[in-house]
Amino acid sequence: MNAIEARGVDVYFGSGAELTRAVNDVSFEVAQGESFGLVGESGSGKSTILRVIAGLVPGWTGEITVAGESLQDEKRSRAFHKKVQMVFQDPYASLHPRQTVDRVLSEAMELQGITDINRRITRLLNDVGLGAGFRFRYPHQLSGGQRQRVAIARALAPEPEILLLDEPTSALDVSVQAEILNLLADLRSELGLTYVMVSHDLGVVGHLCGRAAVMKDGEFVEVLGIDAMRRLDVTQPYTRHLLESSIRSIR
Amino acid sequence: MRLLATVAITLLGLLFVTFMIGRVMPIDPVLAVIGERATQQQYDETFIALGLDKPLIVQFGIYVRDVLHGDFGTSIRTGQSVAEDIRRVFPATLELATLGTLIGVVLGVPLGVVAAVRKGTWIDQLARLVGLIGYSIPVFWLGLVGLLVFYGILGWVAGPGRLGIFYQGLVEPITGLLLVDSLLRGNITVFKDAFSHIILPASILAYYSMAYISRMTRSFMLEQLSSEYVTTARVKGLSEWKVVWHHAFRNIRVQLITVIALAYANLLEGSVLTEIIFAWPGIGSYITTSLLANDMNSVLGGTIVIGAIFVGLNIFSDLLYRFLDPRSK
Amino acid sequence: MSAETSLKEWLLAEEPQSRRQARWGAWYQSWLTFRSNTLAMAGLIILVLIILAAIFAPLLATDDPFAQDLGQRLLAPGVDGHLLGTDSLGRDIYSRLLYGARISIYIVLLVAMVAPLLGLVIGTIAGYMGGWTDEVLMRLTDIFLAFPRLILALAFVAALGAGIENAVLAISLTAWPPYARIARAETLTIRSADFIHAIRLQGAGPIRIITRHIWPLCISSLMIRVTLDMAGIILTAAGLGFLGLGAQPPSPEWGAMISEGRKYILDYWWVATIPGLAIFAISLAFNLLGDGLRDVLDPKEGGA
Amino acid sequence: MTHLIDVENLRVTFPTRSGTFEAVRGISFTLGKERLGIVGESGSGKSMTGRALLRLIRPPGQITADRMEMHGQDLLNASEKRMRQVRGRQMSMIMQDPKFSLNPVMTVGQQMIEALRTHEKVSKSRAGERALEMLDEVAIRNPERVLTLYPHEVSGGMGQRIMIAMMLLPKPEILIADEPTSALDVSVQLQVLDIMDKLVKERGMGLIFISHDLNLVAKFCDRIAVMYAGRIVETCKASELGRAKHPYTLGLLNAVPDLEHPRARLDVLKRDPAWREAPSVSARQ
Amino acid sequence: ETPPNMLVIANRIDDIKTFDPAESFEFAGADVSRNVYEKLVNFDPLDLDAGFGPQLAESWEISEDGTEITFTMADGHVFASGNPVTAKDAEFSLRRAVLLNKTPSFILTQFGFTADNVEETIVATDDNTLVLKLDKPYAQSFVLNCLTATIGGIVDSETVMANEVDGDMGNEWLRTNTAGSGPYKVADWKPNESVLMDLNPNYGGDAPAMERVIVQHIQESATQRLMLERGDIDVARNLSPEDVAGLVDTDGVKIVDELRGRLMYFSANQKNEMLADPKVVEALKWATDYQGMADSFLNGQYTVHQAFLPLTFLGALEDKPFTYDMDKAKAALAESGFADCGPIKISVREAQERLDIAQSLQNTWGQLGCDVELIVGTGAQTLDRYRAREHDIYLGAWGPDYPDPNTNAGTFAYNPDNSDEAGATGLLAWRNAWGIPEMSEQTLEAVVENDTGARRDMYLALQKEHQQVSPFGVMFQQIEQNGMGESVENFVAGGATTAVSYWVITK
Ligand SMILES: Nc1ncnc2c1ncn2[C@@H]1O[C@H](COP(=O)(O)OP(=O)(O)OP(=O)(O)O)[C@@H](O)[C@H]1O
Ligand SMILES: Nc1ncnc2c1ncn2[C@@H]1O[C@H](COP(=O)(O)OP(=O)(O)OP(=O)(O)O)[C@@H](O)[C@H]1O
Ligand SMILES: [Mg+2]
Ligand SMILES: [Mg+2]
Repeated sequence: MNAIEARGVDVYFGSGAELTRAVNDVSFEVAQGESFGLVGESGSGKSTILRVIAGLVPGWTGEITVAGESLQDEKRSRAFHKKVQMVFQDPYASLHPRQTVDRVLSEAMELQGITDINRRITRLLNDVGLGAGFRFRYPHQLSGGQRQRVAIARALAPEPEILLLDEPTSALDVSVQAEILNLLADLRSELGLTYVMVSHDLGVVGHLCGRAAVMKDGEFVEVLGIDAMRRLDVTQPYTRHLLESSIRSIR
Repeated sequence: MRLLATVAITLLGLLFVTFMIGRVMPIDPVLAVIGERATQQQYDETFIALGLDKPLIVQFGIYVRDVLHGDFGTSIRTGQSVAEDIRRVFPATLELATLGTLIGVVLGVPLGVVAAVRKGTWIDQLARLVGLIGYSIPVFWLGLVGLLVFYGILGWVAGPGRLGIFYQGLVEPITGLLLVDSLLRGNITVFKDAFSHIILPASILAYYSMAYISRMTRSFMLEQLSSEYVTTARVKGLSEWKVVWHHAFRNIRVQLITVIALAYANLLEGSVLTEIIFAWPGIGSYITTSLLANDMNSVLGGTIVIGAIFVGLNIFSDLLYRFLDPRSK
Repeated sequence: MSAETSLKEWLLAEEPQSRRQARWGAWYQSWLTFRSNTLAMAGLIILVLIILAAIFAPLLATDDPFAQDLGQRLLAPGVDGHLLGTDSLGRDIYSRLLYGARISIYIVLLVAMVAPLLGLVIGTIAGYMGGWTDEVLMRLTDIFLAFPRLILALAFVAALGAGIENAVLAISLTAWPPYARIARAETLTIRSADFIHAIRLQGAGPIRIITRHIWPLCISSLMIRVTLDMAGIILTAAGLGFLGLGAQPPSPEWGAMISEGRKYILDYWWVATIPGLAIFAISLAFNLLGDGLRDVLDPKEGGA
Repeated sequence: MTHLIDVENLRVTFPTRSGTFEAVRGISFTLGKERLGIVGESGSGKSMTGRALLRLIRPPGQITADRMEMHGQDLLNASEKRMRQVRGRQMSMIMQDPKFSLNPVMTVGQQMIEALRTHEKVSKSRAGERALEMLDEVAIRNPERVLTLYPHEVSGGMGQRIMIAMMLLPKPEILIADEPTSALDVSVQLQVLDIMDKLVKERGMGLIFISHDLNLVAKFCDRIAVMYAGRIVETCKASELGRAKHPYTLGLLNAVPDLEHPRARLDVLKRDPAWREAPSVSARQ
Repeated sequence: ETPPNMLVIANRIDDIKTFDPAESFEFAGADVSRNVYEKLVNFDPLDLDAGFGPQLAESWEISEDGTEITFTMADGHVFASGNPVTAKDAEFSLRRAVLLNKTPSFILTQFGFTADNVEETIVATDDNTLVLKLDKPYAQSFVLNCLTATIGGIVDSETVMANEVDGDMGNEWLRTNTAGSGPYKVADWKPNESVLMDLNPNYGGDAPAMERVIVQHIQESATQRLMLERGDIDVARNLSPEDVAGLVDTDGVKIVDELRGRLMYFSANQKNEMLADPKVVEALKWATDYQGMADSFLNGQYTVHQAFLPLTFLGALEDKPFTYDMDKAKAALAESGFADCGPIKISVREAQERLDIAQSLQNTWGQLGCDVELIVGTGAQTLDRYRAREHDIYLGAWGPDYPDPNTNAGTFAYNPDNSDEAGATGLLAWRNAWGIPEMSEQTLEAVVENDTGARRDMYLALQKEHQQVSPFGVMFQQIEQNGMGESVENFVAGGATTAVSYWVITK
């Protein structure tokens, strides 16, 4: 069974003259345990797709099924929240500035009706490589990488099956990025998670994903395996351009 | 179109709230008309004459209809039409508030800018102190003391009222603003006298708006001065003057206009105490006295006028915002 | 000595060991920021003094604040053991001032309880819900905003009857719209923040989000506004007192005292001026405090 | 030979509640007609170094140095008036983020013309022409239209190019580019870098290029200084980056995931407290 | 400084609603009216004690049965419009007052005039003769005194009717305009701001020295004082005792005291069980510090007075049986059924001197053991409660409506039907739920007593009893202290009986 299936998803923003089509007839599926990447230039609609799945975008059309549950509009069931979680791009904006790590995690667990909170928090913090010492810190006492770990811990709190990752490392230094990417890779193998990850850094996508969709102007230009990417084995000129400039900028 | 609808709804709501307050007040409007000695029969007659026997909602409907025709009813306190009354008292307040705001802006804006540029220096502290005092002194106290010192002891300014007694009626009103009218009519003596009367209350009001305006200016400027584009301007080698006025200040114009409009609206409605102390026949004291005499027609009329001005100023600053800020287009 | 250092260390610990320590530590950090602001500290000290004066009024007062002595009226400060003189009914101004502090603080507390709370509720609901809820609530706010404030307060007082509670209620009812606006603006920016999305993804409902996540963030800016407005509120209450609609005699409310004393301002200046100074002091204290709080709670305006 | 810039023991300090904070802790370097890259992780003091050169640290921040010279002239104690002549004309800086670095209420044209006319007595129309030429040089299509736009009406990539054009307009001898491409897309990034490269080569300016991307800097610059916690921990020729020894530099190099050379695990920096305390390496030549 | 031919007065005039004599019933309005409208009979400002004398009527005769008065009109009185004053105008004015039936109309209708009978009862038989037919043989002084009230002002019938709208008999027009034969006419009125009076060009009497009179509305006493000190005004009419004291030694300024008719009293609602106990009220009367107040915050502006007729009125009682005597008060209270005195609410309107008095009462009654609370409200609010008989204690002021003893007797000592249904809201006795059938009889008898000496004695007796048994505690009579420039002469505020007269003033 596929973890995620999307058919003909369209998203419009604004109205009248300002109407923009952010996502244009997008279809894809992600298998259980797979790691799926979304790449493309800024504004191509990558984040929007994740947000549609998460229920953060009103008024989209098309069909999406997540773990067998068909999604509608912005409404999401309790079960959905237990299965699907998201990590955001900016670790500085994704933690409540007035809440300690402890509070963030325990509220997430409370909402899922999880008992035994104390022990689990300790374990979660260990899982994301923070240790119990960070439990009672406020976000401003944490570095960007540490915050992103907290955000991941929060996403893991309900023990989800699917993680939506929206550029989880693009706000971080390369050195910190490496730590987070390693962590994500470890978690996936340990917990058997399904990832959908957005990034504009092909290196990052290549590191973590098996398959990726290339987006431009809200459309999927091409969906291809990472190996094919490496080989520059592509059909669309846009994909080729993207791959070339990315490789050139690094070397 | 949407804007118009919003304004209409706001004003109607304003009317409704005022009307209801007037009607639920446990004081009797009839008594305000007939006074202490009236008999029950006189009372009943007036009760019906004022339309108080009709259901509330009907009374409100009638009132709205009349207002739409520009008829605010008759003031039971002055016996004149409320529209007439307002036409008489409003210019007085307008003149006072306008001059007050002008002085407040002329002093407050530069003070705020300088305080922001020289943050932490003595001038900043001075501005802060001036502002704090402005925020903290009761206006009625300052007014009385001002009158005592500048009029009573020093005799630098004329006393209460808008105009010396002998000058009254010398200038045929055009706008109702004495300073403007006297100039338009070329009567310098009247202008001088009117100015001498207005300057003290206007300065006292100005002090309060200056305190507010300078404080807001300072905080807006601080925000701009710490922004990247100001650093960019410095990188270009611009002089400090240009950095401050051409770059930073340009960016706060819109916010500043909103603040000034608000300060202005506040003076228009909030000069009640000053008006009372300076025997200034303005709309604030008009509404207050009417209220105390339970003359609801006057209160309603005055409130609508002030509310409308408030809404008008809001729209005005909105429009200016669109005009001045390229981002809003 | 070691106890003190260890307390400090405990408070400033990089890695707090318990919720309590984390919370106290956070408070302590803010306190340190606040303490370094001299003017704000001055404000706080004045305020604390006023509060102490209010609490210990019975101990500090030299006379019964209500005891009249028509033979001892309008005495100058210092005469006959009346530290700040006497008023027109021969009451000791110093003692009245002390008891008046209670009323001022009462006013402050009452308004601070009502207006910002009302504004907070309305503003955050409007901001978070959006749509027609927002539309309706904001129209309501506009209406009350467009209303002449003092006049609305006057009308309320006239309707409810003169008296300090009604005056305060009236002021609160007129004071909430700006708070609602602030809260709404704040909510609009917060609502689309990722941490709100995150908690929504955890399955939290609107009520929880508003009360647990949005309110704590709005409160600081509201608190700043409230402290800065406090002076205005005290002055409005005093203004109502001046117009005779605030606190009622023989209450030693400061505004009412000025109002009573204004008749004598030309010959017995202290009768009106001393309560005037008291109002000035408390407003000043609140203003200084508000400025300081802004530096502490709202780094974007204060910082270097 | 006198260097374009010669800095010795530069420090930037900020007073904070818990004592003074040293953002830059005694670094030394020189700049000739070359491209010097400054790399380091976030917060390592790169931007502060750049700003210190132009004396743009706002009080209460403080700059101290044993020497801070340009063409042998002291900058540290120069008058503010003198600094204004230096800024823009002799030394200029491209800011990190075009979105915040352009004045939102002035058109692109106004800002560019102002940059030029501050230093050169030219007529407005002549300045306009020069601005057009310059925009053309940074590969902006339809420059006439762009001159009349407001900053919010241009995209990030365009904004960055406008910044570059604006700063190069008065022909400075030294340009400091503070992460000029980090806010941009990969494809736009390349374009911008190409343009800068071309201009620097043609005009023979001294360039200080600030970035956190070691690979990028290595490709683009002649010389590299690696900063860590306000100090320079290593300096080398760009071509010799492969021979870098400092574990921090190596760590940065290996932390980057690479599409072409997949690894199961990325190397993670193990920060050694000793790095922080080690004396600053001089990048003087 | 003010010009020699102009009189500038600072006064509180925000109570002016109308100048129409048929309607005007406020102090500031009366001040204007007296200088604009002449009456059939009137007071000489320079000799108020002489009582009424001829003005528009040069003489009058009473019929045998005492129910018909015939006035003969005097020559030489001319309205501002130039029309001569005739008996027709007088007929028109008095009928008009009855027909319009405004608040003060009772002053005339108490003689039996009604809208239905004015055609027969108020008749000008020719241009020179006016006949009034009364329903009873009232005391002559009573009738004529009433005609000196504002409502007795004679208006220019031609001018007024020319301005009639919808059968209002010119009421609308006369609210803001004047049409009288008095020395002045109103040239301009800005409510809450000023009244400007100019000479009536056709005035028949001696030309007044003041060609223009301006009354400016100045609320604050301190402000009035400053203006007076600076010479910006000639007369300040609302000076506080302290400001008066401050002005006494000022050069070029003098203070003129004048006894006015206004009384300050408290009254106890008889619906309140405790207050209905006469001993409780007596205790309260003993526990009031009359002299203390008069010597302190009321200093110079009120004199202790304890009877319902103001001094200078016919039959005014000068006795002051009550003093501040705590022992007597306590004794009286002990005798009552309420020895420990319950809570008392004093209704008082927001005005400084009343608040001061109320606070003093609160203080001294408090010493009796009473728990006194002040209920302060606007004038309308407190009055509303008073008329609804919902107060405990009302602290009020009362000014006579016309210069005859009946004006006060008829309200303090007259309440034939005390039922709620009677709704006699105009009567103070009714408002306090004080039913007094016998005393009401006596009051009625006094108005028809034509022998002045006998009438005086009747009122003296009435007041003596009233003083002791009534729930009214009359405390003070007002002394108006006007500050004015030293050169201002003949400023007469009107004594206890009438209003100010500008035409005799010189400076
Ligand atoms: N709430 C919104 N209202 C209006 N337009 C929106 C909204 N959110 C996104 N858009 C528009 O939708 C398009 C796609 O946005 P999206 O955030 O999905 O891009 P992205 O591929 O994630 O880009 P980036 O790499 O910059 O994050 C953009 O043109 C954006 O401007
Ligand atoms: N006004 C200030 N007060 C105190 N510390 C400051 C101030 N401005 C900057 N800093 C500190 O100085 C240090 C160096 O900052 P700088 O901006 O130079 O870093 P950077 O290397 O440019 O990082 P990035 O790659 O994130 O731009 C940082 O730790 C920063 O927190
Ligand atoms: Mg995105
Ligand atoms: Mg930087």
